[in-house]
Amino acid sequence: MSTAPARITYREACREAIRAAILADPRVFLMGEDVGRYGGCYAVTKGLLEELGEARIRDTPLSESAFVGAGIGAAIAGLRPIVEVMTCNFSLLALDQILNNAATIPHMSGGQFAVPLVIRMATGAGRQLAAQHSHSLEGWFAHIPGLRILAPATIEDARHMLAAALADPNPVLIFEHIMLYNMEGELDPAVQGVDIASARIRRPGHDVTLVTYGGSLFKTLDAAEALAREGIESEVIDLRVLRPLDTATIMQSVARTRRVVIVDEGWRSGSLSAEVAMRIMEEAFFELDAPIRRVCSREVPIPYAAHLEQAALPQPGSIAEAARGLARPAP
Amino acid sequence: MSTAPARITYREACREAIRAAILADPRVFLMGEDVGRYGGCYAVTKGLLEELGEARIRDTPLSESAFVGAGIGAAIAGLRPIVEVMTCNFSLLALDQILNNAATIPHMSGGQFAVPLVIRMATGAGRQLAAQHSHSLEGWFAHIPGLRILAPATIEDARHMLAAALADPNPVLIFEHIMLYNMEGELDPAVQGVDIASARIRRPGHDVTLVTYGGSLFKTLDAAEALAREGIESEVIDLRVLRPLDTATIMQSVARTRRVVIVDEGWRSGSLSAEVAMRIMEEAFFELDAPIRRVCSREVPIPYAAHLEQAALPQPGSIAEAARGLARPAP
Amino acid sequence: MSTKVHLDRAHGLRLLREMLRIRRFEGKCAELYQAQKIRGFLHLYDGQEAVAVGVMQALGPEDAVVGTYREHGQALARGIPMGPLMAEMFGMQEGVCRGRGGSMHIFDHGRRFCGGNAIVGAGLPLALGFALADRMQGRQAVTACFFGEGAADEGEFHESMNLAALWRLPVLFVCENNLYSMGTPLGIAEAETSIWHKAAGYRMGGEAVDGMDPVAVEVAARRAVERIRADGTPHFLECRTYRFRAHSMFDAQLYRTKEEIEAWRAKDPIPRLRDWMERAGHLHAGDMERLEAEVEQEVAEAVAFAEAGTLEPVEELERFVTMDEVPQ
Amino acid sequence: MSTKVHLDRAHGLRLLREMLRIRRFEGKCAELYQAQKIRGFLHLYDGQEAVAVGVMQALGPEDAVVGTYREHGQALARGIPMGPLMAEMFGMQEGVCRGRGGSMHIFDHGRRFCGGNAIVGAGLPLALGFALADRMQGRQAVTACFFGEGAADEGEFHESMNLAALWRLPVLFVCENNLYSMGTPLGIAEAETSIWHKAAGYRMGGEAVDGMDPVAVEVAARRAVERIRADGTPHFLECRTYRFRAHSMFDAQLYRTKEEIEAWRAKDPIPRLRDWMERAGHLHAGDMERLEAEVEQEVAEAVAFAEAGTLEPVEELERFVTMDEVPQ
Ligand SMILES: Cc1ncc(C[n+]2csc(CCOP(=O)(O)OP(=O)(O)O)c2C)c(N)n1
Ligand SMILES: Cc1ncc(C[n+]2csc(CCOP(=O)(O)OP(=O)(O)O)c2C)c(N)n1
Ligand SMILES: [Mg+2]
Ligand SMILES: [Mg+2]
Repeated sequence: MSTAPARITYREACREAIRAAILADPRVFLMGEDVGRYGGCYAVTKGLLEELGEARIRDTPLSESAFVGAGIGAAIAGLRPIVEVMTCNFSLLALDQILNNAATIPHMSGGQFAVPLVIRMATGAGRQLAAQHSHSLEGWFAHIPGLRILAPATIEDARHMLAAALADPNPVLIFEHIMLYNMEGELDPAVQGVDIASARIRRPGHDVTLVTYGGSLFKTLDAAEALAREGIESEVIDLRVLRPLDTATIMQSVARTRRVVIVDEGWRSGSLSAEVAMRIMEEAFFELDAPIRRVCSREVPIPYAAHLEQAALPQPGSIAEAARGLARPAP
Repeated sequence: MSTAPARITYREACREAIRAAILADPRVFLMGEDVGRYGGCYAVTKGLLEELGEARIRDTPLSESAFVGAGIGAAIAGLRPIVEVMTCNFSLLALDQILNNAATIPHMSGGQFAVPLVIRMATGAGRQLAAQHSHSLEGWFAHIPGLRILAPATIEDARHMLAAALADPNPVLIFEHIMLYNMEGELDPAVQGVDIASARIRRPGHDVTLVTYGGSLFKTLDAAEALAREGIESEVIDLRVLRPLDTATIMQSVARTRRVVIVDEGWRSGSLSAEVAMRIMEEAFFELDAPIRRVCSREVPIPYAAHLEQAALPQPGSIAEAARGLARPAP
Repeated sequence: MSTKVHLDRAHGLRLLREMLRIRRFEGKCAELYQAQKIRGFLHLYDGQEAVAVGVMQALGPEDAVVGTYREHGQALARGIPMGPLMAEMFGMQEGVCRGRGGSMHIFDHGRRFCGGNAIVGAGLPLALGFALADRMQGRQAVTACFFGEGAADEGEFHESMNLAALWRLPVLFVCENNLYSMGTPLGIAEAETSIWHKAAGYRMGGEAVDGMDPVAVEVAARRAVERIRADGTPHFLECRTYRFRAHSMFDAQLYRTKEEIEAWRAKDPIPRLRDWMERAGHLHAGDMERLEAEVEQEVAEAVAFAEAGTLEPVEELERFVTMDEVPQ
Repeated sequence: MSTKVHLDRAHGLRLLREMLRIRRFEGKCAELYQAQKIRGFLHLYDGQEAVAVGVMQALGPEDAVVGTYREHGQALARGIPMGPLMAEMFGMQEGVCRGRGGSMHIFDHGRRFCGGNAIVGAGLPLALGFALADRMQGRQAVTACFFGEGAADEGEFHESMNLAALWRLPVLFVCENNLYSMGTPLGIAEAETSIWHKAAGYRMGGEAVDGMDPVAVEVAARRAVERIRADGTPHFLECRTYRFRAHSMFDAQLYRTKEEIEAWRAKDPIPRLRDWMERAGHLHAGDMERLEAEVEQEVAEAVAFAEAGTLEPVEELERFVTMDEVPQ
């Protein structure tokens, strides 16, 4: 293995993660719609069927409930399935299995059965796929006890979170933002794994804390750059793990900056941003110098037209604007 | 019609609401599992099939997705269906139809089609029905733009919200808490209808605001009584409408009491309580004398054993305790 | 209306024109996609034209249609004008859905065209609802519900077929079996690959028809619609067809061979009908050229209409998230 | 194992005892429900005993079972001891699931009994997963998946049947057709009321069997399991049966007549097998009394076990929401 950092796309990182997991453990396999012959809706799994064979790369019928449920059963019975639900937009069809079986059986059985299952799905808007194909449901899924919810935003996380997820004895859902697949970057070969418990500070700062995750991370970093040019230094936290939340990292940052903006592509009402804000209120209320703000998606089915779609989503401009209002409070 | 207040159960109020709606408008009908011959899982619809006939009281197969979707189509095509999803525990099987069709088609079609549909379901825990039959998902549904979410807690609301919901050109979901069906009380015949837009103050007070809804209302009122005996006067707000939230009523109360406890039977993380708190932070941060607290369900699949189930749910004791901590802050 | 199709010159020209309109419209769409005028997912109907055109002949304005996400053909054949359709794909407010739906979400209230649905199988329950409403309100209408053979894998298919048969709802189920769902061949997705046989499992009448022949489709559809109107029971039509192009604009088609595509291209419904009409003496010299020119003109005007479109003001973004009234 | 059932004295007594254990256990449950020792939903298997008892004869310890929410009979016949089962219904930590599951959620890791599932139809996909895991790990095991005929309305049934047939998964589908789903008679819920015919729609073998006869069920189950082990393909068994009591403890049974119930009671599998054995000379004087006494004793001990149970400490409420390791 070369020690020079390799340039690689997020998509390739996802693929390599799957490939490596399957090669490393005979119990691991991938199943989902069009993961094999087609190579994956977002070309993540291209070539894997040829390399790994039909037993390990399984094309399923369009039957989200049945194959997610089969993944749960297979996990209980000793395998380590990676189930791909093509996009989170279709995950609603499998939600009963996820909530009422995967998330419930370990507790309800009194700890007799674990469900060591990984479910991957694409999430998010930005490609003009319109209302039924642009949901961001990861924050919503984070409401469900028993699940671990991951949102890899970096190439490193895309490459390494899967192995950690497979090692977890619990059902783990991984949400990959569709706008990240083409992102290219370097992967440090010295990093052999990542944790799936902690948030990470992606940019240090002391004036305001910007909390985000997934596809919004880079918009937030862009906003931070713009703010820096105006002399406002923001600290950017990538949650990475949406359930359970790593509140310690958030509280430490809040203690430093005393101001918070939360950026979340979910619809505003009832989004994860509200939970993060409430946790801060519960644990660090008296540290706050100003009310927490949030930048979320507008509460609309995401429209097809580009200008409307973009208007519906968090943007570097709106993020910077929210931070500016906080960091320089009106006199 | 008599003008004396009649004693009636919540269940009877629900039944009378359905009956009256069907008698009043030929476009209205009820469909769902076991609403006819069986008389409804919670006996709400007993006798209606005999009185109103098979065309208006329709027993469906166990096909939540198909009959909810059929309700959506029928609403679009001119009817005013009331669809009963027996309990919210089964609503996950119909969630795709609710989110991707009912909530989306009006906007996505550019306003060409409305979906004047009402979906009723039972919700909540308290009867030892265990993990798969004890969900409180109403707050979670309140994340979805395009829906109106109602939680009738009183007999009056149980009796009158349905008519208002049917008059709404949008999909309305009504959640009836299973612990309320046996509740008996008086129905004022002078009240001929209720709004489905506003929250209500169910008990005035000035020391602390307790915000709640649905099955938790009475636990909260009990807590308020206990607090009153200690000299703490709490104002109890019944949200009634979980989406869109009537924040004005909340903010007015907060301005008076400056302290808030939110009581919500949903699992704590990502529950509606977080959204309510965040709204208060956004609109009334500087009015708050103390961090908002919340009393929610513990983050577990609800267990069967009575003592564990009760330990998992908000209780008058835990509510009073939270309010006490706020209203009498540690010195 | 008779189930006999009198394939006279006028009717034949109509079928030809309708298919050609779809073919040329979509050819232009593909170009415009490359030119980035159209974005998002774009699924072409290329090859399947005989299905929508054949079925729509059997429907009147009182009937309803529920389409798929591969619905340009269904929409055009249903009579939605090309200009607003193209404008929709340009994301313009002059589009049928104000530019909010795009290619996958065409709706037309006046023509009772209810999607454009991008969730596979999710249109079937809607069709039941239309049929139920028509039935309960005493209308004789039929709802035609289009879906790909991939939708037959989904649980909603099963639930909907059962409910339609059980409640005797006036639905014409039109399965467009093009042998693939994305890159998954039928045999990899379904244990029983004869889709229309599934109807029998619900005691519903059904049949398979050559989906590359608009006349065959029309005959079958007319017969079915007539029966549905008469006795109210649903009917199932499996149209065996093929898409000549990729699933969407992002598909390298690794899952099928060039030879297979060529073999199906030989059954292209447009030249096939043209040749038949020629042989039958229904097609006169210059007819094809005139048709092509007229269609080209129509497409050009649609593009011009779309190009001249305007963007919905961002201030209207939240309009219609909830409705103030039910449109009549 | 042979598909021939040698109904000798020993085997006959075993079947009788197993059915009696279920019957008496549940009779006691009903009493204890009235006494409020058992709470929540309680669905009795009364009348259906021949199904679980018959099917379980065909399974070995390496096989797996997925049950319904009406699963006391399935659990007992699978060998889950009565004491922990009763303690579960008392909500005691000595229960099979520490009192967390109650009547609808019996699990037993050692016996590969995976629910007790209260979402109608939701067990079917789990069964596919068990079968897939066994197959991929080279085990010869079969998964028996129980469900009511009401589950056949659900989309998950369709998806699961297709996937099982398509992937040739070693699943024995056991449909307990008791003619009602809650208060809805079969004919009101399904267009095709012969459930086993549905299997053919997925090219899966299937058959109907008299579900009031444990021997008939056993014979059919043994034959099916043997075939599944041999060629790996799934099989469908519709067991025609009846529940003598209400759907649950909250059911006034307005939807069926006393006469219908009486007619089915005449087919009660317990007296039926008893009489047959008597006629065949397999049942000796005093056998029945001894059996009854033994079962009564077992039930009494189970109740005593449950009564002596203790409550899980509230501090453990959050234990196992997430697991620290995968139990082996
Ligand atoms: C419920 C659901 N699952 C998956 C998808 C992704 N998807 C889009 S099109 C398609 C294939 C559908 O095949 P078919 O129904 O045969 O229609 P065709 O594309 O052949 O017209 C898939 C899997 C989806 N849109 N909806
Ligand atoms: C998905 C779902 N819908 C509805 C219910 C409510 N429910 C509980 S039992 C039952 C009837 C099931 O009938 P059947 O499958 O025939 O089993 P049986 O009760 O006859 O054993 C219903 C509708 C449920 N538990 N799950
Ligand atoms: Mg197809
Ligand atoms: Mg039944």
